[in-house]
Amino acid sequence: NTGSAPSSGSGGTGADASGPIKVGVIVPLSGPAGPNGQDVLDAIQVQADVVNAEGGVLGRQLQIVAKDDQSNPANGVSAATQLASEGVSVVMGGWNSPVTLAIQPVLVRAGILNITTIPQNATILGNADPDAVRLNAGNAVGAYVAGQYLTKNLGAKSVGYLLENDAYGKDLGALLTAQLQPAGVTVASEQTFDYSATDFRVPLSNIQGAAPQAVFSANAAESSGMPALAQQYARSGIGAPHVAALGTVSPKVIDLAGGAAVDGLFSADIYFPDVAPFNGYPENQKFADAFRQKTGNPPDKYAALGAQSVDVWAAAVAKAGTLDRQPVADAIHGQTFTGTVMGDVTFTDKGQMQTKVYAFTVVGGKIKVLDEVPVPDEVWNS
Amino acid sequence: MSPLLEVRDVRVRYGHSLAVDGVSLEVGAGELVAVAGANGAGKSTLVDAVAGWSRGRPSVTGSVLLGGRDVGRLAAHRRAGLGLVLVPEGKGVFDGMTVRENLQVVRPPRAAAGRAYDVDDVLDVFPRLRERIGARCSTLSGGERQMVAIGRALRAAPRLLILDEPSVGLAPRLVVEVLTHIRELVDSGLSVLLVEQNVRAALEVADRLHLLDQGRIVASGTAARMREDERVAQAYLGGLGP
Amino acid sequence: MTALRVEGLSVRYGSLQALDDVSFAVDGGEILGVIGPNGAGKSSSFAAVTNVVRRTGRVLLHGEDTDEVPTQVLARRGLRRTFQQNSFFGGLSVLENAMTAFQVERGTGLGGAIVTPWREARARRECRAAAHALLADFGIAERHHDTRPDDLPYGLQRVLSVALAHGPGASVLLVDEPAAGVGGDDMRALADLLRDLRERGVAIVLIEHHMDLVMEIVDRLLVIDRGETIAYGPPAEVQRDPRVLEAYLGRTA
Amino acid sequence: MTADVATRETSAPAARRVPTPLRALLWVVLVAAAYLLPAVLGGSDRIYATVVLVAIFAIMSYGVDVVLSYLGEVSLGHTLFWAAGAYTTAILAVRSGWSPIPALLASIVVTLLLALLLGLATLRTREFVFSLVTYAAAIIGLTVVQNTQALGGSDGVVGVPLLELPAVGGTYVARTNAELWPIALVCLVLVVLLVSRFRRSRLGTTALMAQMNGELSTAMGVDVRRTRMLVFVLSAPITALAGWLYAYQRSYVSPDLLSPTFLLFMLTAVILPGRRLLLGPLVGAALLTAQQQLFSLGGDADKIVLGGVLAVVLLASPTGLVGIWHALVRRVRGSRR
Amino acid sequence: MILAALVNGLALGAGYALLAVGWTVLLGAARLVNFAHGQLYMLGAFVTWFVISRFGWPYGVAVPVALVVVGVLGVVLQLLMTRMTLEQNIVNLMLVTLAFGYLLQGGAALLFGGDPQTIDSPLQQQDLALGAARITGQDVLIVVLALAFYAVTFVVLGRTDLGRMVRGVAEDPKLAQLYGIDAARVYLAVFVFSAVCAALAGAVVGPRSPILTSMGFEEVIITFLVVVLAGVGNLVGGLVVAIGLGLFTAFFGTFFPPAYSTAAAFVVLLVVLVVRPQGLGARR
Ligand SMILES: Nc1ncnc2c1ncn2[C@@H]1O[C@H](COP(=O)(O)OP(=O)(O)OP(=O)(O)O)[C@@H](O)[C@H]1O
Ligand SMILES: Nc1ncnc2c1ncn2[C@@H]1O[C@H](COP(=O)(O)OP(=O)(O)OP(=O)(O)O)[C@@H](O)[C@H]1O
Ligand SMILES: [Mg+2]
Ligand SMILES: [Mg+2]
Repeated sequence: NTGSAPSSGSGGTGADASGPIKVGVIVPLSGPAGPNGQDVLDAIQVQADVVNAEGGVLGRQLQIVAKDDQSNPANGVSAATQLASEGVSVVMGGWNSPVTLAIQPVLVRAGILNITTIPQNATILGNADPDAVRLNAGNAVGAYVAGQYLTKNLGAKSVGYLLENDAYGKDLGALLTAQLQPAGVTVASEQTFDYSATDFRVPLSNIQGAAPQAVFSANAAESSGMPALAQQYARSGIGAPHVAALGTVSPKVIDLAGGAAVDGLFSADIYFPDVAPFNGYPENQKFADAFRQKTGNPPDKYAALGAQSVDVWAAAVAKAGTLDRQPVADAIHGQTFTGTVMGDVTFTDKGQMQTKVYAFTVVGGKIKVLDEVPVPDEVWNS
Repeated sequence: MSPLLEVRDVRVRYGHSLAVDGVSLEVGAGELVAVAGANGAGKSTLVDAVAGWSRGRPSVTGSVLLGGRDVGRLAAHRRAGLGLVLVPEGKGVFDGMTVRENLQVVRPPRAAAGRAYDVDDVLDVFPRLRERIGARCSTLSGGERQMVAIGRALRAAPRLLILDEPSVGLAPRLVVEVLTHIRELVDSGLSVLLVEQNVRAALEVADRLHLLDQGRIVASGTAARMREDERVAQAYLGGLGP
Repeated sequence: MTALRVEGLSVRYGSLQALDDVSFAVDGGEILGVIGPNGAGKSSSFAAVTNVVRRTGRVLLHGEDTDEVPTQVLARRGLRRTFQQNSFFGGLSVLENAMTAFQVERGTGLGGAIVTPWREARARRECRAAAHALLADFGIAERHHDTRPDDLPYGLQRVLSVALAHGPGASVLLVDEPAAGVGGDDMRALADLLRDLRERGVAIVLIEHHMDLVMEIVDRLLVIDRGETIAYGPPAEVQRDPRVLEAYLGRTA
Repeated sequence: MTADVATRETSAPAARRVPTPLRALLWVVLVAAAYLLPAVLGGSDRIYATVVLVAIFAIMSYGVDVVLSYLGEVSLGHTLFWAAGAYTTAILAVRSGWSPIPALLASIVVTLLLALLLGLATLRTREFVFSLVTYAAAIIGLTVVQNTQALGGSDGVVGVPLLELPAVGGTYVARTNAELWPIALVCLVLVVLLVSRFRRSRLGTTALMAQMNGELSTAMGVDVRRTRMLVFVLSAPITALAGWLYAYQRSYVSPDLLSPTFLLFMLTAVILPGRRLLLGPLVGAALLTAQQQLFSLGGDADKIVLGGVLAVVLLASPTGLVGIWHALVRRVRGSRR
Repeated sequence: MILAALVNGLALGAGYALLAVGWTVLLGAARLVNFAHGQLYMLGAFVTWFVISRFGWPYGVAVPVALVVVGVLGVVLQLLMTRMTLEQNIVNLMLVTLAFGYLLQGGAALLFGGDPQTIDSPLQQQDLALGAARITGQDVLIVVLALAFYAVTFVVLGRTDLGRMVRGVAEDPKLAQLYGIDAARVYLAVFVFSAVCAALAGAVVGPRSPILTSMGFEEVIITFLVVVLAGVGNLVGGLVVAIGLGLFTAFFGTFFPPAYSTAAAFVVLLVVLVVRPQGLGARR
């Protein structure tokens, strides 16, 4: 009795089998996260060109179709519907988790594979989308790394928390505490703030009051909140070392925070363009050069993940020999990929990409990579 | 010498209805000219047009000369600045302000303008206001508001004072007092254009009177002559009804 | 039983005693005039009787005590008033203004409007008719029906406010200076109007400064000065009262 | 009559002369046409998604319209009711497996309570104070939702099931937007009906009176506060209904429901076409949604477009698009003479 | 601890105050809710940044430039709105300013790009330690400016003819004309003043943290709070409430999760307005 049958079939069959393969990208291209989204998009485009130059996928060229989600779920959904109706074979990208969570059902209904490039929220895997693929390291890893560093390297006995007051921050806090308690480390003070906060004088003076031996911060607002936090922390006169959560300190953050002003800040990440071992991977060099050519800047972690999503998907399609959602997903889950932009990576059965994680600190306003922090499989799997 | 105010062939339209239909009149220096007429005759519309002011959206044609200068194109506040001061019909005060503030808010008089009253002079004219000087006008009685409105106009140092039915809402005794006082002002050199329903009272004080009907002047003349005029007589001077 | 009986009515605004122990009564088919200098407390007495300001003293409407009865309820019980400053529903045409007077009572509730649209339509037609009747009754011509009240000639505006106040039929009508700014024929018409309402048995309290009008139509006269009663009785007597002459009329009257 | 009142500054006199039976027929035709529209436009999922969203957003806006047009107050708090409807539905459906109809009833109850509270809070406030207090409520709502894990926190609630309604032969399941369309359309029609009846009811009239002149309407027997309260409370469930639909359509609710985006949408949808028009909010919602879904130029450009259009229209004619329309009509008529 | 909270509160509050002063006057005088206020604030900050980074002019010069630019913008906006303001069509005014906000934000995003920027003010680098508490020279500047602006505005509005005119126009623009007042010009003056205040707030508060073209929303919220709590058009109240709000945020954050302080402040607002719809400082 309804108007018409479901219009959107599976992504692969949706498009005509001869022309270019449409690759959908959903990232914020406006608003505060706009520039980040643009970076990711550029990286994806660059890598797609690389792939195309090498003959494309299944003998067909890749064609990137990008949509702006304006960092809000509603627009994300309409972007997804739009891409579905344009017959894309896969959707990659994403910046903040709610958007990804919102587009998952749409893409599942439309039968299109979704590769989550940046968001790392726990509920992305194994919920609305059984075939979800997530590249960025999640909170479990972040907490583990931070825990290791605080206890092993810094040997802190009491830690202060500065947490974003949302799923990301609270999650991270809880997981970290679960690590520290057994090691006999106490949480001296836990301060929470809004994602949009840029003035941290109040939580900082509270931390100062509690006088912990080290401070852990989780602030994902890299365009304003995190730089402000790093800077204000550095000037707050709190002696304790500041350990920022995995992936929250990009070169951009350091610049905004005033470069050398935040020397001594600790953090960890999964990619550095021209540091061993990454500068040893040919794919990475190829990508990094192309990216520099296009944008004039070295790629950062987000860019690398963007390229990585293309890399992984292309490889998976080649392996599966089809564009259809299920086989391609199966070709990723639990599989290992060699010679990607990020070197050799393995995916857990749930679809989480495992990579190497390196701790680093800021010296003279530049990132100085310290040693790798090995992360056991069960952490990646959790 | 040319009269202080000269109104030539003023027409005022509200949409399609013609409220004032080609009125011309003059007010000489030190003269009190009254305009009377039935409700809806167009008195307020006329004087509003002279002051370049209206709450509605009328379209005005014709010319208004103040001391020989054409002010017809000027905005209301400019005309006020030149001493052409109107006390409109009905609400003529700022409810939110105290009596004193209402008397103070007026623009400082221009050189061109006439004698300026200070606040105390006004209070001498309306003693009742002394007691209420600090009160918000929203709390004033109808008559008290009227007093404030007139008082404020005097403060503006008018050369020509236009009063649109100043006696409305005033107690009979006060009506007489106010009109008498206005007469005194006129005798001391002020020029006044007075719109008044209460023709009997008006004729007591006016030099000349124009009778307005349906936007046209139907009769004009000196107060003395108009008292005789039977149109005026039967329209206004007789008591009420049968 | 007296339509409206007021005993020892007092109102104060902060330090100002606007009304002090004023009593009066008015019956159906009667007009009580209220006069007094500006600021004497006349309008305040209306505000007090209709429970708009807090007051002391008793007010009996058809023998029932009206303490604590909110204004709008009093209005529905037939105690209605006009305002000294013209007051209308500016956005509505004259006719629509008149209609509201009836729709408050006879309009269809939301439920009714949904389940029985035809009833709603009928009620609306009735209100429309009633409004036409009301306006005709008060001599507001058809051609004015579609104009906005503010665009009416001032005289008609006063008449319209009385019409709105009377609406579906007030039993006690408080009229505040209806003749203010009204003259000549319109004044005469107004006088007839009030007389006519009196004939119909409405109890009218009339505040007015136009002595011609007052002396001509009122049955009794109450004079207030500075919140206190200074005279109460037949017009002729009151008019001769020296205090009234001094306080209100002035020598000229 | 109130309808005339309601549409006075806007509707052309011609609109009124249509006899009632004919008008009823007109409506039927209109609805039928609306139902077939997406199929005519090609019937792609994207088209259906768009029309469904138009319906949902229109319903959402009607809630604001009732308050804005009849109380003359700008409510900045209706996102609260919109979110309340969606969240109640989502949480009950996901966590407690409630079916749509009970979930809808629950949503309505919840919003009624919220509206009652907010109504009491704003009982004595007017104009911008009213706006700001309602806005305060929305902000509080946002913060609470964002920070309460029980409500899904900043992630919101994932995995809202498909909308299933009992139908003649078993149940009707809305798997796609195409299958959701009839339901959305029915809801929209019902809401429009409700609003049109409200306009002609006593409540509609008294609300208008209270808006235009409180003192006078009191003197004429209107209980101003009660009226304001009733209208405000009535408006809430309308917006909540939209929230209910949206929860199923998006199958995911998150704090973004309380973001200014939707707030601005509601207001613009009501104001842009012109206030006190029965179909105004629908037209507004259609215009805005079409622009965003079909002709989007990306976030920043969209902002400029939306802002520009709104500003130009309002500055050109205080009564919105309809004012411009009538001006044009008059122009044309004039030139014909 | 307490001292720190006091100092922090003062520093925050002064910022709010500076943000709100223009709005208070505008709302009191023109009964105009300017939803674009936040965007004017944003522009104040960005123009300052632009002048510094593009022409390399010092901060001290960049700020006045920003004020002028935004002031001119204010003139344009108000001229567009004049008729609407004279007719006191409050609902439409809200919507139009909202639209302006949109335009400004979108325009700024295209003009300055979406990247976060930092305004480097020399004062931002100076640290002063008061016992446990620390404040920057910038904070001091903000406090001083806030107090100065309130003092001046207060005197002008309360004591001068201009002030009375403004209030007269606020109440009845048409009538004001008969008092010899040019309502349109008064509106213009007031609007430009408030625009400049917003810009100034942006220019001096901006250096505290990275600035984005998308900012401004939070700022409007805070301004709402201050202005409404203070009672529409009440200046002294505005200052008191703004500082009070700063202290509230600081102290609340000291004892509860700072994340909830905005919400808490709004709860206070709700309660106050339920009890006193006219706000705290309103004349009875
Ligand atoms: N704003 C307006 N819009 C349309 N018509 C108007 C407006 N104001 C007045 N009129 C019409 O213009 C005519 C003259 O009105 P006006 O108020 O000038 O008469 P008036 O002599 O002042 O009456 P009154 O003595 O009652 O004040 C009336 O017919 C009235 O209907
Ligand atoms: N709401 C109020 N607050 C304070 N004072 C008030 C209020 N209303 C009236 N007053 C004062 O009370 C006194 C009586 O006012 P009221 O309006 O009753 O006078 P009135 O007899 O109607 O005078 P008029 O004939 O001029 O209308 C006046 O001095 C007035 O200033
Ligand atoms: Mg008149
Ligand atoms: Mg009175």
